[in-house]
Amino acid sequence: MATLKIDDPRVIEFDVRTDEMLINMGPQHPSTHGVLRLVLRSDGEVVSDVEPHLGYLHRCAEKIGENLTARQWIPYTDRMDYLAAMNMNLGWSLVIEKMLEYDLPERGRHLRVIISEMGRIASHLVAMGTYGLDLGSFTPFLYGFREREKILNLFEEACGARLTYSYLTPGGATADLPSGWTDSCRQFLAEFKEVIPELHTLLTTNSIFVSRTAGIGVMSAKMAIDYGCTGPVLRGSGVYHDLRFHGEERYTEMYDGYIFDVICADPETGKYPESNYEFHGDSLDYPEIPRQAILGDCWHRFYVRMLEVVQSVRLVEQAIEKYEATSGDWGKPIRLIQKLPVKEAYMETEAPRGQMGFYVVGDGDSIPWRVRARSSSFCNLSVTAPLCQGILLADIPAIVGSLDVVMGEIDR
Amino acid sequence: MILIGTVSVSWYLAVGASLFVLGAVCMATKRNLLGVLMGVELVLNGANMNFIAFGSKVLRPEGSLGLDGQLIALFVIVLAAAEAAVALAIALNFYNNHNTVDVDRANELNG
Amino acid sequence: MNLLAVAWEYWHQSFFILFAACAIGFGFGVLLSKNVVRMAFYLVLSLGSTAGLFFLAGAEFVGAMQLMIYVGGTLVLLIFGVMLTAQKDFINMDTHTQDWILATIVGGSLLMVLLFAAFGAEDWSKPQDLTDAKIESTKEATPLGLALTGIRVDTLGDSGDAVKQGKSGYLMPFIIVSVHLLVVLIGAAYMARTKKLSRATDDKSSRAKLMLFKMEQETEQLEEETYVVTHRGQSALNRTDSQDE
Amino acid sequence: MSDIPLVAELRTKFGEGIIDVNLEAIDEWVEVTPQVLVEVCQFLKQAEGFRFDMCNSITVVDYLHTDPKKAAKVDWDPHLEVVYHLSSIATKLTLVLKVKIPRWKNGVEGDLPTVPSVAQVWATADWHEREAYDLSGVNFLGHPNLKRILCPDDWEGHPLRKDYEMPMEYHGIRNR
Amino acid sequence: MADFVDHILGLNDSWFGHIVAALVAAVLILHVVAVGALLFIWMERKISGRIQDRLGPTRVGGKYGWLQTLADGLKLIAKEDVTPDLADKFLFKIAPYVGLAASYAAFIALPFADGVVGQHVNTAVFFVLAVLGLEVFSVILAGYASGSKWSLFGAMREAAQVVSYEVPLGMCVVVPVMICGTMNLTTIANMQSGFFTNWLVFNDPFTFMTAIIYFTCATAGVNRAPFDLAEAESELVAGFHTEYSGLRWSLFFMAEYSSMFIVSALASILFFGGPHGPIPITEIVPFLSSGGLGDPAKQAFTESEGLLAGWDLGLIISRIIGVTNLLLKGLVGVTIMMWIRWSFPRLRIDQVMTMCLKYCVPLAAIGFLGATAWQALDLPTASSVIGTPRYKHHELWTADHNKDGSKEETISTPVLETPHEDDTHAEAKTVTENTVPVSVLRGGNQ
Repeated sequence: MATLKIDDPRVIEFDVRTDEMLINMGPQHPSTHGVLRLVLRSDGEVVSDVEPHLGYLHRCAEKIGENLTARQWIPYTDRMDYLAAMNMNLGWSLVIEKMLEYDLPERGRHLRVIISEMGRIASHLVAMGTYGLDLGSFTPFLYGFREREKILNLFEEACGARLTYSYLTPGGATADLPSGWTDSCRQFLAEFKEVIPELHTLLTTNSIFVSRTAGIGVMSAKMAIDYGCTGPVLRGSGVYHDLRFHGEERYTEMYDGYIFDVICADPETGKYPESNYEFHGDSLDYPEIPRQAILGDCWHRFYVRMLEVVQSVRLVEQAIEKYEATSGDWGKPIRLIQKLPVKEAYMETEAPRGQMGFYVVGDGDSIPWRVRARSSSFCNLSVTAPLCQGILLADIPAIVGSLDVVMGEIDR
Repeated sequence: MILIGTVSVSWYLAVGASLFVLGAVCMATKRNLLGVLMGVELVLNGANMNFIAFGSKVLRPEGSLGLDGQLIALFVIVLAAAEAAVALAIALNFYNNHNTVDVDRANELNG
Repeated sequence: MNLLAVAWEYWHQSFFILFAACAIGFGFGVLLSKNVVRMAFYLVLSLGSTAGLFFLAGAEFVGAMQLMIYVGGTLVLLIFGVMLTAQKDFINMDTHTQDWILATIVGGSLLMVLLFAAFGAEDWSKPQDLTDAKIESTKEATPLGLALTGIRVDTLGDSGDAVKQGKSGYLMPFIIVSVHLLVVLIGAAYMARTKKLSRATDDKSSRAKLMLFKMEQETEQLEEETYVVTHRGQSALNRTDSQDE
Repeated sequence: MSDIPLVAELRTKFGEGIIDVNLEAIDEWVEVTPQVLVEVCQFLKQAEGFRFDMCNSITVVDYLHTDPKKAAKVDWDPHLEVVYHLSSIATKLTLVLKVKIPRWKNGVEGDLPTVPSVAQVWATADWHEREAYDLSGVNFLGHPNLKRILCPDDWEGHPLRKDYEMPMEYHGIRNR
Repeated sequence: MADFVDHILGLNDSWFGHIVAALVAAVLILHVVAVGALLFIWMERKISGRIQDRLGPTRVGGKYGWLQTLADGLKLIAKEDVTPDLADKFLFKIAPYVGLAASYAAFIALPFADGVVGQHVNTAVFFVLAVLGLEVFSVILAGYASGSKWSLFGAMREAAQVVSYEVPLGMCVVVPVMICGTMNLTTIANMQSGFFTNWLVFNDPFTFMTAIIYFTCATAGVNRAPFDLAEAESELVAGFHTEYSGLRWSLFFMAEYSSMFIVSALASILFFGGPHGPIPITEIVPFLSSGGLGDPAKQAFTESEGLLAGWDLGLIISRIIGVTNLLLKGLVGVTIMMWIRWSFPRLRIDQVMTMCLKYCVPLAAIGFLGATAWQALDLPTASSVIGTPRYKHHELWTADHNKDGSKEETISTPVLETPHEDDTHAEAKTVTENTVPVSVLRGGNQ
């Protein structure tokens, strides 16, 4: 950074002299998601730099992974991103199946698409609710959770749990979907389609929400990739990268035959792909982008999440038809003490918050030699320091909220 | 409750005078720059009291200043606001450059 | 019972004593308290009670004006100044004893002279008949407003020539004061800002960083690579012959 | 072996820096010597046809059998492996880089082995390397501020090491 | 009222009568504040519940949970009043009382119906605004006295916001004062009696705009809804009243709710006809219309004959209808504020400031200029087009007034004539040539 001489003409005059102070935001601050501690250097209004402190929720799940067999470690993956536990289980199951070259029956594949996309909807609803809470409006939080409760009821019917499911295991799922589940799921989707425009009016097109988020925390595509951001945070900056489309063979074959589009603005035109999907009668026309929103700011990240929910609804509808068309074995879980070959495998899946990677090194025994979980929020959070330079104190919750971080996943 | 007879102009003058003196003493003794400013405010209010006393028809129905008293009081209030703004600007400027508000230490004339 | 009844007829007098006691009492509070924030608060109460005295003297408009402009505006400004400067050792600054003795002597004598003058003049202390009806009738808001705009409605009938036409209003001073206020406030705002960099933190202070951060952003041209891709990702190593399938 | 375009380019550019290429593994990987690691990474990031601009994760695998019986059966001697998973947004390709380093610096217990840091190449490596240093005890040379990220700053030992002993108590709190 | 008490106790004009009269008025107003706060807290929970698609309190005291506020109150009273050791004890304790006193004092000059007002203050509007301005001191003192830098931030921010929003608030209030020619709230309310087109809000497009701006600035001045920076939980952990707990904290809330009510009551008096409903029941129903508006004889409380002088039932009922009318309008205003609070996120401090300086002040200025032009050019207003006859006062300052020195202005007979047809100053012509034909609309003899 160029050093600043006193008589440098570019020196901007300051108003009344204020002393810099170190302010602790967290770890139990209401607006930081979970136990994140931000040490701010600020003079009261303008924050000069932010340093996140992690590790308050660190349980060293990777060390425990070295003493448990593959299926025994599933409950630990639930507790990483506890708002989208289904997608975590999916990631771990796929890595083990990749290692064992285990192929999943057709019905199991469609079951996994239904469950992971429903998990994505539930997680994005929480993201929207907490972001509204950060900016001071309490109502979206309750609207989001009202819908999420319905999804949790469906999950409870399927696997008995409401938060940490351990439902998708290596080899398929612990149990098949109960009869009648798909009908209640269709009914939920029908109701949910009415609510989505309501959620948009609540926050997305709300003029105060736009003035609080548009143009704040702008992150260029190059910076997003450099800091390893993935998922809605990356696509919010206009990078066309979605693992469901561009992921590994074994993961993308799960989505074979499904029609859905990747929500990402085209960097030149800044336009999002048209929603040609017919949606409860009239096609849901996405709310248009406000004037002051710049590609890569908080508003776009939030907007990408809201549109992804529509795509997930579309996916689940198709998956239900495909699931009901198939019958028979839905993919029973592998044996508890399944021996792992002396190999290693790394697999990333598109979790709601970004790319969740699992790396397994086997040594012939049923207990893996080394287990590693690459968390998406870990990299997304690393962007706060450069983004939060020289902003106002009130913008910090806006930026951290738009990154939608979950501490369980970061601290593992 | 002593009987001071009806409230007359001289009582208002007495209150005005005491406020005036309080303000003057406060200006003299306070070491904090802002304390001096507060003294000035008290002095101005003392003066206002006299204007209102002479100008009020209640206290002196005949021969009173009439509306002039109150008008001048209005002008005093407005100008006091302006004066306070300038005085505070000087005080903050002084605080920022010399890092102190102590009146005794303000002896150099520069900066 | 009768004596008290008589005394109470002059409620005007009792309220006067109440407000006067508040004004002078809190005035002393300002004088004696060491903590500058307490001084500010006592000043607010003292000026509030003087506003009460103005109401009692029938000057309603000036009383409300005092409450709003003086207490609500000037003293808020003063308290802002107090808040910004009252750090650590500047809050309690007690004065030296010899200043006190000197000040009380001079002040006391000045007070005696003034009180003597106040009560000396016979014309000023003539008791008036202060029944309720009298208070009600003095409504001057409108004449006051008109006087400011130049038409002296209340002195219409007086004999003096200029006064007769009611033209001796206060239009000129009214305009001068408004322009004066404008100039003063702009000057004060200009003077209040600090010219130099905040010394405490040199170039690491937040505003300096903000400035540099913005400069860097413009200079560093972000080369936008377009990331439009067709085929699926797979390991780079197992592609044998041509680059793209 | 050398007919794969990427490996051919790497060989021509870095010669014996590239130790071996394993194609039979599920995820093919390239092993590289620590000295030449940073140049390889820079090359991979700018290489025209590949452009690995995202470093997905940096993992440290500790190869050490604590009980002698198993140690005898295994053909490798105790060492650490730093595994870099790279991927490219532009060309949607993935690659695994490996660097083998001794468990302790020139055999002295307690001295952390060193690997040059790639934080200058990818900004995300900054936090990944701090976590690797914190949990597995690898000293990354040239890292901007290498200090613990997950464990408390005054924690001794590196939990993910195979021979790690949990301290009896930490600040008066009994651990075991 | 005082004489009514004397009448019962057989004393003549005793001091006891005066005190009882004052007490009755004070307690009545206290009820409006206390019961109002109770009601508003319950309303806030119910309305926020409805907005968020849930029920709100339903268990405490019956189906609608209307005892919920009592439960809150008991809880708050039971809580221990903690004073942080860093705090400046005296200021810390006195801050909430300053806030409550300020917002309570404003009720003195607020007329609930034609004659039902605490104290006839000729400059009532100015007085209410001045007293509301004092509330900022309680915030500053609370912030400073709590000792912690968090609450100091909150206090400084809010003080800056409240002080800067007083400017547009003052400018918006000047418009109705200018149209009615007087600052006396009772007269302004009486001017809007009759059909609702007489309301000032429909007077001309500029006053309509000013009414909206007034309401926004009032919400900001009272620190509610999108402007409530002080308790921005997400950043500064409940702003200036972080350190307060128990009864003191509830006093802050009481002050906030009572100033919310005053501001919306003021809005309804200035723009929405105050005690006069959309359909003038008191004028239509012959039985009730015995009490002419603004007639000095028919004033309540402070006047000599007193409210229940001749047991004029019609007068009493029309006053009661007026009071309920105003309370309902105040309630509607408060509901709108709560409605806004639960559906909008919060603004940043600099956005609040820019909104004040860049939007509210210029718009208020335009409103003011427009309304003046509309009056000066005498363009058709809603009441002149389809208005029903309304109370019209007329202030005349002529030379002969001052000759007898008794300053008895001619009381313009409060006859209801349609405006603008007597603009020829009929009376003025007969007066001597040194009359200053200043036709200034002035209230009756209050």
